[in-house]
Amino acid sequence: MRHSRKIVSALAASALVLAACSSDDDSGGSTDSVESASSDTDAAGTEAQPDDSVVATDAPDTSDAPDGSDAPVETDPPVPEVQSIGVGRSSVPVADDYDESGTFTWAYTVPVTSFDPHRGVSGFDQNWLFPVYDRLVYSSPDGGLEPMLATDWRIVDDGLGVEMDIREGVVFQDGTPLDAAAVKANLDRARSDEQSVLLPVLASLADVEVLDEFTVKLVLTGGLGPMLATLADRAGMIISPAAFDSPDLATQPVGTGPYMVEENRLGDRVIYTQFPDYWDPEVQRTEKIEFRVMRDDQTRLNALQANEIDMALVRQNQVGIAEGAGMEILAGNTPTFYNLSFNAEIPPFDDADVRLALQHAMDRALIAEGLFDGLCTAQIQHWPSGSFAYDSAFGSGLDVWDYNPDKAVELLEEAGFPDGFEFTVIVPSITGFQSIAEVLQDQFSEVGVTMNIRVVEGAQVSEEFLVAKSAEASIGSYSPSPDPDGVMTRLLLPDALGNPGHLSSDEVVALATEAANLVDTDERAEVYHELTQALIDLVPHSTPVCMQVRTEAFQPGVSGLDIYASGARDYRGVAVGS
Amino acid sequence: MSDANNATGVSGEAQAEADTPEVVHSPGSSRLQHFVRRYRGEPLAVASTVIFLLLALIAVFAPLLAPYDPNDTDLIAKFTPPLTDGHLLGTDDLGRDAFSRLLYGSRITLVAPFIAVGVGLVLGLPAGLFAGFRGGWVDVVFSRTSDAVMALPGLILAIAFIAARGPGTTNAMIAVGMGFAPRIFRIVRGATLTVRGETYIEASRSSGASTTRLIGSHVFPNILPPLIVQASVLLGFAVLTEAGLSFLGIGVQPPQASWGVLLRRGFDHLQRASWLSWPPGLMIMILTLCFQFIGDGLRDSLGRETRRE
Amino acid sequence: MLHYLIRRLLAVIPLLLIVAVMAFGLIYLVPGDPAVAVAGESATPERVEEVRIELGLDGNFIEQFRRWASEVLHGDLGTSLFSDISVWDQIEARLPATMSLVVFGLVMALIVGIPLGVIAGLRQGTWVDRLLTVLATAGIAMPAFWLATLLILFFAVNRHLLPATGYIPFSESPWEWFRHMLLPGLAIGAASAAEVARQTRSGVVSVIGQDYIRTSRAMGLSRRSIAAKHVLKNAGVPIITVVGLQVGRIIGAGLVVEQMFAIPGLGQLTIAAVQSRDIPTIQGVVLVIGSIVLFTNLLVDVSYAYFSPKLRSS
Amino acid sequence: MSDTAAVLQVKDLEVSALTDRGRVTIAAGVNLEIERGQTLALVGESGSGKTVTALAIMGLLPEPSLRREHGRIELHGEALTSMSERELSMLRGDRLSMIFQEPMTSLDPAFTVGQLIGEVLRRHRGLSRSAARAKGIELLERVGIPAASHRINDYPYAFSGGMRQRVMIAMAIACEPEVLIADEPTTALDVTVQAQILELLRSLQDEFDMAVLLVTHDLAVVAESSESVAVMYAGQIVEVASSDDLFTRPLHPYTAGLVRSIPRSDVRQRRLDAIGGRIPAPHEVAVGCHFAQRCDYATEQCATPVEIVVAEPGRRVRCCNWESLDLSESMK
Repeated sequence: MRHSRKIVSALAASALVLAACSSDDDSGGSTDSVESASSDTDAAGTEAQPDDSVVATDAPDTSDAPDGSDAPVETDPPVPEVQSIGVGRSSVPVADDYDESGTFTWAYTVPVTSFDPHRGVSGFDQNWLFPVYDRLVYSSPDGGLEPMLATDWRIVDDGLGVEMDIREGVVFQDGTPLDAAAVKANLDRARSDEQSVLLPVLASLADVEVLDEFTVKLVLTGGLGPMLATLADRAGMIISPAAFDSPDLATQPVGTGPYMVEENRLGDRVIYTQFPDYWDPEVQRTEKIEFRVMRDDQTRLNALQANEIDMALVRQNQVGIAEGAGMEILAGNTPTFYNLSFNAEIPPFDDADVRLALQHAMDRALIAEGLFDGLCTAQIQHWPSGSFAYDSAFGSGLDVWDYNPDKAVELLEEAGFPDGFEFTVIVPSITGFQSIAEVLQDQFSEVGVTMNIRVVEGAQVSEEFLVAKSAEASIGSYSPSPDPDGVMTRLLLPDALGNPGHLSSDEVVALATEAANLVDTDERAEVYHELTQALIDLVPHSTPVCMQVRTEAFQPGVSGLDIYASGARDYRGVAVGS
Repeated sequence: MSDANNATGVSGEAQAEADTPEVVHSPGSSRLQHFVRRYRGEPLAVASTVIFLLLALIAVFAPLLAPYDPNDTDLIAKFTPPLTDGHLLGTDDLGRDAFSRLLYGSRITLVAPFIAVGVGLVLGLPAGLFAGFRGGWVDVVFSRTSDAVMALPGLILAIAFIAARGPGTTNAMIAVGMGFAPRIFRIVRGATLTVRGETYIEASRSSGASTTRLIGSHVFPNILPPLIVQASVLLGFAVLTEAGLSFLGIGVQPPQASWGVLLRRGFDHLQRASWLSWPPGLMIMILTLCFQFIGDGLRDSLGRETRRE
Repeated sequence: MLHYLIRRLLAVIPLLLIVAVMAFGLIYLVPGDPAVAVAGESATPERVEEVRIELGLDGNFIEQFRRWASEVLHGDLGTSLFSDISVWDQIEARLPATMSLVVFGLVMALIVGIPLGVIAGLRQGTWVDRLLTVLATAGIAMPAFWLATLLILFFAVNRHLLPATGYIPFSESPWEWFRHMLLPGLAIGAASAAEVARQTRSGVVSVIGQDYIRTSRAMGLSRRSIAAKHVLKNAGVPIITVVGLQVGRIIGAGLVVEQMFAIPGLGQLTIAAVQSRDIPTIQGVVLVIGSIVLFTNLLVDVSYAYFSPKLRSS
Repeated sequence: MSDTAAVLQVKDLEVSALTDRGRVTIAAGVNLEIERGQTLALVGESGSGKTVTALAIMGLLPEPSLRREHGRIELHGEALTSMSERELSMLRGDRLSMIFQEPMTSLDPAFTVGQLIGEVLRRHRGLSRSAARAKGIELLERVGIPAASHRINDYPYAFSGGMRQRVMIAMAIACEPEVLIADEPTTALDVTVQAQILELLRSLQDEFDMAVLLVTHDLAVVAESSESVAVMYAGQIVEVASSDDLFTRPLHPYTAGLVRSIPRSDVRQRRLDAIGGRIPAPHEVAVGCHFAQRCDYATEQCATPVEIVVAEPGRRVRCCNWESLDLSESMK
């Protein structure tokens, strides 16, 4: 069965059209549906956003292509500080006595599917690609966009063009020099090659012009903000043009990054070694890096305790054990949240009172505290507390939609359902989501609402809930880009892919559009605070249960770590103790 | 997990059909008493039968026996250790009573193997009779197909089937049943060939007995003993396969919970609540052992009476 | 002898063909029309047909299978749906780990299973026999992944005696390969050793009752040489048969154990493929595993000739 | 009983068997003697205990189903019954050998004939592999197997029943034993081959001056090849005599019955006589004379236990009325 590239992406796309609410994760035995960033469905330029679903804790990162609305024009946006969670630390400064010839060994849940950033169908590949490929723009831990291969950029043609100065003296790992022509070649390949999964992400990039040896100009049809953020991820990764057509690009990458792939053992581990002529040696603090594949949660914990690895993602229920075994914890908020979504066109979810009743029947605090041991922040706003859009005056909103079964019953009676009703929710076959479903099932039964659970694997959730629109409700997790506009365009606006029932209100649409077009963050914050209130009145079809917290455990000697607001797992500049 | 432990050869004529049944001629009723008398002489088998019947009763009356509703979550009281706050076996990660879930879990864990063996019988039995009686190319085709299917480990077959049809207990057990079919086919075919070779078959066939009557009166009684022995052994393997699939998260899907699922959930919290995994693990072993010993007991009491001089 | 070998070799070909048909047929088990599933619900009919051709699902079943089989014979098992890497490369990269597990499991089965089985067989009816039989039955009844966890907790996590995870290729460091394979080999090998012990016991018991054993005793041969030579060689057929069966059992058990030890074997590849419903990879795995087991069966068949000379000449 | 010339002596042997009715005696009070170069035939119907006696002599009774309760077995005065299994195994196949009834299953199919014979020679004579092979060929030729130098590499399946029996004999006489026990060696063979085997045994006996215990149920075999005969019935020896006396002047009614039932070509006979009734099962054996219930000459006295007595030098009989019976005329 000869598969041409086209089919691969097509199949990946259709089988796995992962809009907001689908989930994938990687915990052992769980579904590991892999999203693709490309989508054939041409719904309003939306794209399948790899979801950062989680099994009861923090899952692999997100930010495949953070396409939030146009990022603020200035180059250095305000720095949303990442709130500490009361567990571990959110960043670990570099120790001064680290072992320069050491090896940093990290265990991850999913293997790399391809080292070709333009064609890899998995939304998790970027973690494996970060050490090898530099990006044009660097998304710093606090979410800001800083120079990397592009030393500077200027907005031209009133927002429809960007001129970028390319860093000089940079060499690819195959010795060929980096110049504007190479950048153009990459961007052209990313947006023209039929097998590229980045087509929708770069849809608004019309042309790339080489102004001189180290300057390029990007001609856009709009969406300047998201474009810069996009160039901080896979779309911005620059491959050596000489390696474009090499058959083993998928297993032997050639980038400009600090480390080169020394050995790629399929499904087992990738061993990176220092790239001697790197332009920023200061971040090369270990001789080698080893990323290993360990699907099973218990296996990663065992490896940590047997100190065979330096660092790994751990689940909430493992944090205590890891600390008990002498590990240190890196924890931080992420923009990802668990959500229960309804198809607002299917009665009774078209009735706001019914939706409100269910909000009151849901005990968010108990779930966050009981199920996730506090490592999930119960709130109803759609953006993390670190985001400028977060209305701290409004706070978690647990007082507005408090856990009040009696009120829920009252509302149901008003809505004409004195003895409740029955509906079916589809849930991905991952233990974490099933736990939430089982708890909600129990909580809803208190108010007479019978929620039946149907478990399907990851890809099926979005297929049935968003495409076929046959499912009444779904439970999953949603991870937008740090920019709040991402949530609106892809989840809450009427034509958002994640809104099968197209539920919205004029006020919500107006405020969202206004916020997207503003530039100054404070001004945008004002509008988003109003938008939050408008959403409360609407009682949207999809609301967060709690905001996920990413937790990783590491051996005491490891330093130079950060939790990236974008959700990326970038270990740039990591160091290990002697 | 490749399975049955009788010494059926792998393929080709050279196999040592250690358990080709010897034809038993004595009349029905006395044979039953004879079997019961000999079976009672097998302590392990009798004990296993009692335990199995007990488990079956537990499964049937689980709702009455379970102290709590197995789906009642109580997140505050999660991971309570055994014998505290009225929880005999403690509570799981969602605060549900582990003992009640164990009782309810017995339902799937006991039913699933019978589905698998049922499917195995439905596929293997008729094919075995047909191949045994008809012989010729039919026999060759069926035998070679059964050898080919046996080349695939049970779990791989189940997973391939699930990959295509999607997870779930029924799909899993149908796939496992398909893996059992060849083993049942070989036994039935072997027995049919032996019986067909018997002279009295020729005699009754010549006297105009229809094939179905022949099968009913002569073949069936003789393939029953080895078939029952094989079935009980396969039940044991089905329990283990179900546990394996549940461990991989593609067998029994929540909200249903089998012992395999409980064992898996126990693993997920092994270091925090180690007691969670022991009860389901032990019950799986006990059930598998029951089927194994019942199989041994049946084989010894049903099998050929070897006359010692 | 050669005649026997050729006959056994030719007997494998139809089996391989049937396994291939089963592997290929998998795509038809996908609910609904595979081409539609691939092209997507909302795809246009032309699109669906285009996909049908691309997937090689056009024409009748025979043609499709012939085309697929010819590609397979040229070493092209198609491409995984979720990575640019071809199915064969994926499988080839994982074979060493799975084969290491098979080797370790078989060695366990041989050096533990056979001696225990012989001892139990020779001392039939004694407490030794009963103890070993119950032990073996328990060994079969214990889920491999439970045993694996206990081994990991005991040897690796609490005592750092042996690695808890990972696979080191033999070529890189034989000693490390051995250390990394010990626990998983033990976890997988236990059930196989139990199975072999049970079968060896029944083989020995049936041989001991034979007349020629009595003749050997009448000729004054020592108990040890009778057991080692005459009993074992004649019990060889059932023993080698059950040992051969272990290969399939071990690969099956590997599905679970590989995941616990993070060993990059065929099991891991299969699980990833089943969860993302990556049919081409599953087809490749089913074909390869089927071939491995059939090849082992062939070796077992051939070894029968060593054990029963009568076969050699037939 | 003079034991100067006796090679093998069995004194007061008793063997019990484990049945579902518990332990039962299946042979008792067995006394036998075989002299060098002589053949003693041990005759009886199946179930009379003759094979059990032979196995007891070799120490091959399969515990726990069959067990020697008591009795002494002496080879040249050495008590085999007090030897350890190791000592016994050194002796078996060297000074005391045995061949069995079923040639088809008595040879290990997985080894060549050369290996089978070689094993015995290497075990008892420590011969090297090549020496054992040469001696093996010689033995095969001696027992009448054609093209021995080629056939030595063949496996048992390539030999006929008769040929296999010859191979077994070759193994048994490899170390020129003092005593050879032959448990119904010809029963499974057809008549023509039977005679050849018996002739072979006879010639080997003369060559090595071997004592032979020939266990059989076929009186025709007895007549041809044995000097003296012991008749067993239901676990007891009921008569011992020279083979000539036995056929002409049987003293025990059972023996007489046996002799009468031989089809005789030299005498026209109406109908063959058969002994009524059947052999009692071990647990049904009477206290007195075991044959009483089937004996035409039974009297009350027969109900009491009867000992075997010396009727004449070299002749013994276990019948209380033997003197008053005149069985010879019925032989005419």
